[in-house]
Amino acid sequence: MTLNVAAIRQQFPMLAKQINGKPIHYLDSANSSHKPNCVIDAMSAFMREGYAPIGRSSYTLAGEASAAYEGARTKVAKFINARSSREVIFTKNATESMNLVAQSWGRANLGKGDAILLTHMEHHANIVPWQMLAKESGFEIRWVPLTKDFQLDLSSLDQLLRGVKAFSFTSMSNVLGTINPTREMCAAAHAAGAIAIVDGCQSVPHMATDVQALGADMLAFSSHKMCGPTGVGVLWAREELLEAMPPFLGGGGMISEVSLDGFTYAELPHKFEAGTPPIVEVIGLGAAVDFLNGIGMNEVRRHEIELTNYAYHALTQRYGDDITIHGPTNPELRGATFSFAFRDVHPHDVSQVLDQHNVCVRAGHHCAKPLMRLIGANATARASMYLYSDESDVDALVEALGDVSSIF
Amino acid sequence: MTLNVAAIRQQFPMLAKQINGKPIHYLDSANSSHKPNCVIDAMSAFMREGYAPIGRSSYTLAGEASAAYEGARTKVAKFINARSSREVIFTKNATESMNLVAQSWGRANLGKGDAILLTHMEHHANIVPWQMLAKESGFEIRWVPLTKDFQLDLSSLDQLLRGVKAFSFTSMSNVLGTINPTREMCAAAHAAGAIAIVDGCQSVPHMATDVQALGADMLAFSSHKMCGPTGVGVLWAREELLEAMPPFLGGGGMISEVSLDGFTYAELPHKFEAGTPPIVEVIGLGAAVDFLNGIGMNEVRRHEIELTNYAYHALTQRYGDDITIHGPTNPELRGATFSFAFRDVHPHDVSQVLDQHNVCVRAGHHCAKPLMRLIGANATARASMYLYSDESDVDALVEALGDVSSIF
Amino acid sequence: MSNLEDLYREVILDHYRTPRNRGELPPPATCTEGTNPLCGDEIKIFLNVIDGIVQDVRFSGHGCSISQASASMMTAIVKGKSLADVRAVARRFKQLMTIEEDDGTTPADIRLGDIEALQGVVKYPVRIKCAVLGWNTLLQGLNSTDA
Amino acid sequence: MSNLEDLYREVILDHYRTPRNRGELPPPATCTEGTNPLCGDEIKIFLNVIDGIVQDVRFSGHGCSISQASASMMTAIVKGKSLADVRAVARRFKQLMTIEEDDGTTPADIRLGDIEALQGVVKYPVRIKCAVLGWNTLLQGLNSTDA
Ligand SMILES: Cc1ncc(COP(=O)(O)O)c(C=O)c1O
Ligand SMILES: Cc1ncc(COP(=O)(O)O)c(C=O)c1O
Repeated sequence: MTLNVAAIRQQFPMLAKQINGKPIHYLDSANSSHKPNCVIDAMSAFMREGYAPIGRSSYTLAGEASAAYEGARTKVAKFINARSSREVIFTKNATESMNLVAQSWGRANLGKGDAILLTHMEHHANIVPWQMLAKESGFEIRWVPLTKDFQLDLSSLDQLLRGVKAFSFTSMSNVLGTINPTREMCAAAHAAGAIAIVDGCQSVPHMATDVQALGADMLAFSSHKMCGPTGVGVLWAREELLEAMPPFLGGGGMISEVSLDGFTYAELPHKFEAGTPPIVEVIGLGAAVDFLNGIGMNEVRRHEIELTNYAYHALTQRYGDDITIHGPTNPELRGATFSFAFRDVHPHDVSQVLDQHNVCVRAGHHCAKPLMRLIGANATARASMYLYSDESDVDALVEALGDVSSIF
Repeated sequence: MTLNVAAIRQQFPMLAKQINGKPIHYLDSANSSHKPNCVIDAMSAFMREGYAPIGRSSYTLAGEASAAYEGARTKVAKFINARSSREVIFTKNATESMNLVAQSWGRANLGKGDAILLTHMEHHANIVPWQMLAKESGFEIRWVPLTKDFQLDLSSLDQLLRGVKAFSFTSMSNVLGTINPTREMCAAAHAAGAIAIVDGCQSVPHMATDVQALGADMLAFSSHKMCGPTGVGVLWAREELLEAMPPFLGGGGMISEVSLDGFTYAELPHKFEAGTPPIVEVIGLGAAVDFLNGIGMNEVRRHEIELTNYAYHALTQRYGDDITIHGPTNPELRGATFSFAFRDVHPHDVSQVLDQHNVCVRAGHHCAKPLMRLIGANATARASMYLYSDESDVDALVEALGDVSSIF
Repeated sequence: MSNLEDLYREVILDHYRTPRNRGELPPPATCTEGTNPLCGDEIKIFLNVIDGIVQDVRFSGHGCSISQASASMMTAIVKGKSLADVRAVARRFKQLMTIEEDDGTTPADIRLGDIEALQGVVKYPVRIKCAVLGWNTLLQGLNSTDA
Repeated sequence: MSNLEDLYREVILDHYRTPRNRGELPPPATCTEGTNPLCGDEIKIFLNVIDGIVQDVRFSGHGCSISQASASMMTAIVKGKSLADVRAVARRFKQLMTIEEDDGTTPADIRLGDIEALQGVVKYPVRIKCAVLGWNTLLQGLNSTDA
């Protein structure tokens, strides 16, 4: 194994948890990841020793808290190689980030006769905000279809992009594990005069991200999927775009001037951070970034490729045609997220039996109903791994599936 | 003293902090409060022993986490005497709550020819979201003026309310400390056919709240001002109103069905909670509610009245005309929040000198610029207290102000 | 896995494998749809009510063993019953699932029979929604029939 | 309070109490407004530039001792200077405030004089914004004069 997973696991208290005297096998990291001690401790320590409101008061404690908060912003900016930390907006989750994009950029730029391009493998967070706005503004939503092997079918991309103002797509499917050619897709968008908006929820936690190298215009992701706390998400966007966008939420902290007649807004990034931000959570996200940097995102990716390989073989060798994995077979082209059908057993029942073995997988539509319809399933079971996952988790999954066979 | 403040203080690790070998005197609780150990520990413990995504996965851990999250919702509902926990929506802060109201209820209900009523003592969070929408929708914003003694001038309320669809006002000023007659104002709104929206940010943490007794239609408040974590706020609204309102943010968790053609949304309260919510923070807020209930909100209020009395006398007796307190003089009509001018010294300089004595006050416009303009100040210094504040904090403030006199 | 036997009792698996009253009914029978947004399960309940009596009932859709078995058992018990009795059975069932309290108003002679086997679901709170999906959809159908 | 003496040096308090060049200038002088959203401070800088030389400069507005003293000292030093020199002084000042790095391009003969007294502000990071408010507003004014 590339990573010293045993040492990593020791830093995650949840992974030491036992239920009914047996260890848990957490295979739901695409949904949300566990938190290492350093993140939990950074949050507690800040609340015990450094807590103060930020950006508003000027006493020493408040100044130090503001500096810690802005320091975390710098860490996040570096983590994705943003040009400037002014380009990093803290939201409550990636979903808010996408709604911000739709309501601010979209409302200002999309009207009747305009079009945006999404793909069939989007998460609801990159579908519903656009549908809500389209209902009001009347622009068209187009869709990139899938190939039979669960990739995006980019053969007609140039045609689909014709007249499109924004191409918004996921860099990695949360259902199929498919990793999309983000750099090429950004380039195609630009060639067509569209901006490229990347839903990075599933890729940012699992591989190195360089927004400049990708050529993206915007990137949304969530802290809670990358070892960080809940309650904070990120929207990165190129400064010129953010400068031109109207504010999204109004309130304290985002204004420059307010009178009875109207308001003017503050500079970036504050313009988009109305109200008291998730101060403690941003500090926690900073600690998560430090933690991931300490391990190395390339090492994380390599580990997950190895584990993907291991899992793929273990599952198919044991179960053959009884298991159908919805997703690319080449581990280099996918993340460590496996959606599967097991014989004709309903995923809810699969997950129930697995749960009896402390194997935690998600069963459902994974917030990607249009994709599920394409797959032809109402639901799938999904096992998803992270830097702390190892062969024992895979083995437990394989073993427990045997029990599904014996009950159903 | 009504409360055993010494015992309470011991539960707040930040209050034991020293700077330069001397204790801190935190007088910025109207901005944000410190967190007791039980809240910090509840969050840590949950991340160490119970963390799992909620509402989506069905294994035991996820089920337990969902139950804990929903349990916190029930606690919050009881804390404000909501009819049902379906009426409690978790947001990221009170500012998001107000934006939700403006963008969802407002966008659906306000157009040209319509009017809403605000007051001159509103926080930007209850001004800017309406101004943003009014710029698009063209409705009128009216304002309740102030009396000379820093109360709302309700003498023409019925006239101001004529034709108004919503009366949105703060239950307590974060600058003046003024407590508004919320129940009477809700009744007046209803008599005029308007709904009553209450910004409860400053009252919910400091006194018992009963939304049914108040007759309010909506109430917004923030966790971080009531001993809870950052990253979570609350919108309570009557179920009929929430049912009729369109969703605000779109994404996972808030839908019932999504296809390429559109979506239908989920039931309350999930309809308004798009994306992964601040799970850990909601658990922390639940712990904060338990903590406050353990002390008793009526006792908190009584303590703050006593402390207000003490502070008022201490400040005016020592400094006479050198200090101008912007706010009602009767402690029964105000909270323990004092905005003041000290001679002609700029509030920033006042706060700087106080900071040298570890006395933490906020200097600035307190996100209430229209009110500041009425007061005739660009900024004030503000000392604000909470259940953990005591006479020693007031004494330190009074003492440190002497130093302001000697420098300026 | 001894514990799961509580959930997946033989009678439940039997109804799952060989569902009763699976299918559709043509108009004038009513059709009501229900979904479980959590897992994507969908169910349709077809109802033929004449003179206040459930003359016929069918269900279709997809779902897990619990939702399918529960719907199958439900159709078996409500067929031929008066609307009042159906409502009473539904209430008793929701009491079994611990989502309604027994306030003593459900007639004592209302028995659930086989359906009692679903009691094991209560230990798996996330599955309760599966078990009641068909029932809630039925009740919705009855309400619109009444109106 | 010994520490504060570092911040509130006598020369600063002097400029605060008796500001130089406080007031306004009529057109054709330009007027540029700056605000500090954090504390609500507002400043206006009036500039009269002829043949690339700052002929006259005034400031008005409200603010704390640091922002007022800094603006006062600024007007005193830039009056009569060429635009290039004003920019160089501004850069040097921002270096003093640690918000720009000394890249060696500022001419060595540019001296700040009295203004060095503001160095103490650096220890109070939240006050740096107060100290640079006037300067940033001045630079904004120069840029619009150039254009
Ligand atoms: C009266 C009032 N309303 C609204 C807010 C906004 O709260 P938050 O910043 O938590 O969104 C505050 C606090 O800053 C407040 O005092
Ligand atoms: C691809 C993708 N996009 C968006 C989201 C939404 O993220 P969040 O729920 O943190 O807002 C998720 C995760 O649920 C995801 O996997």
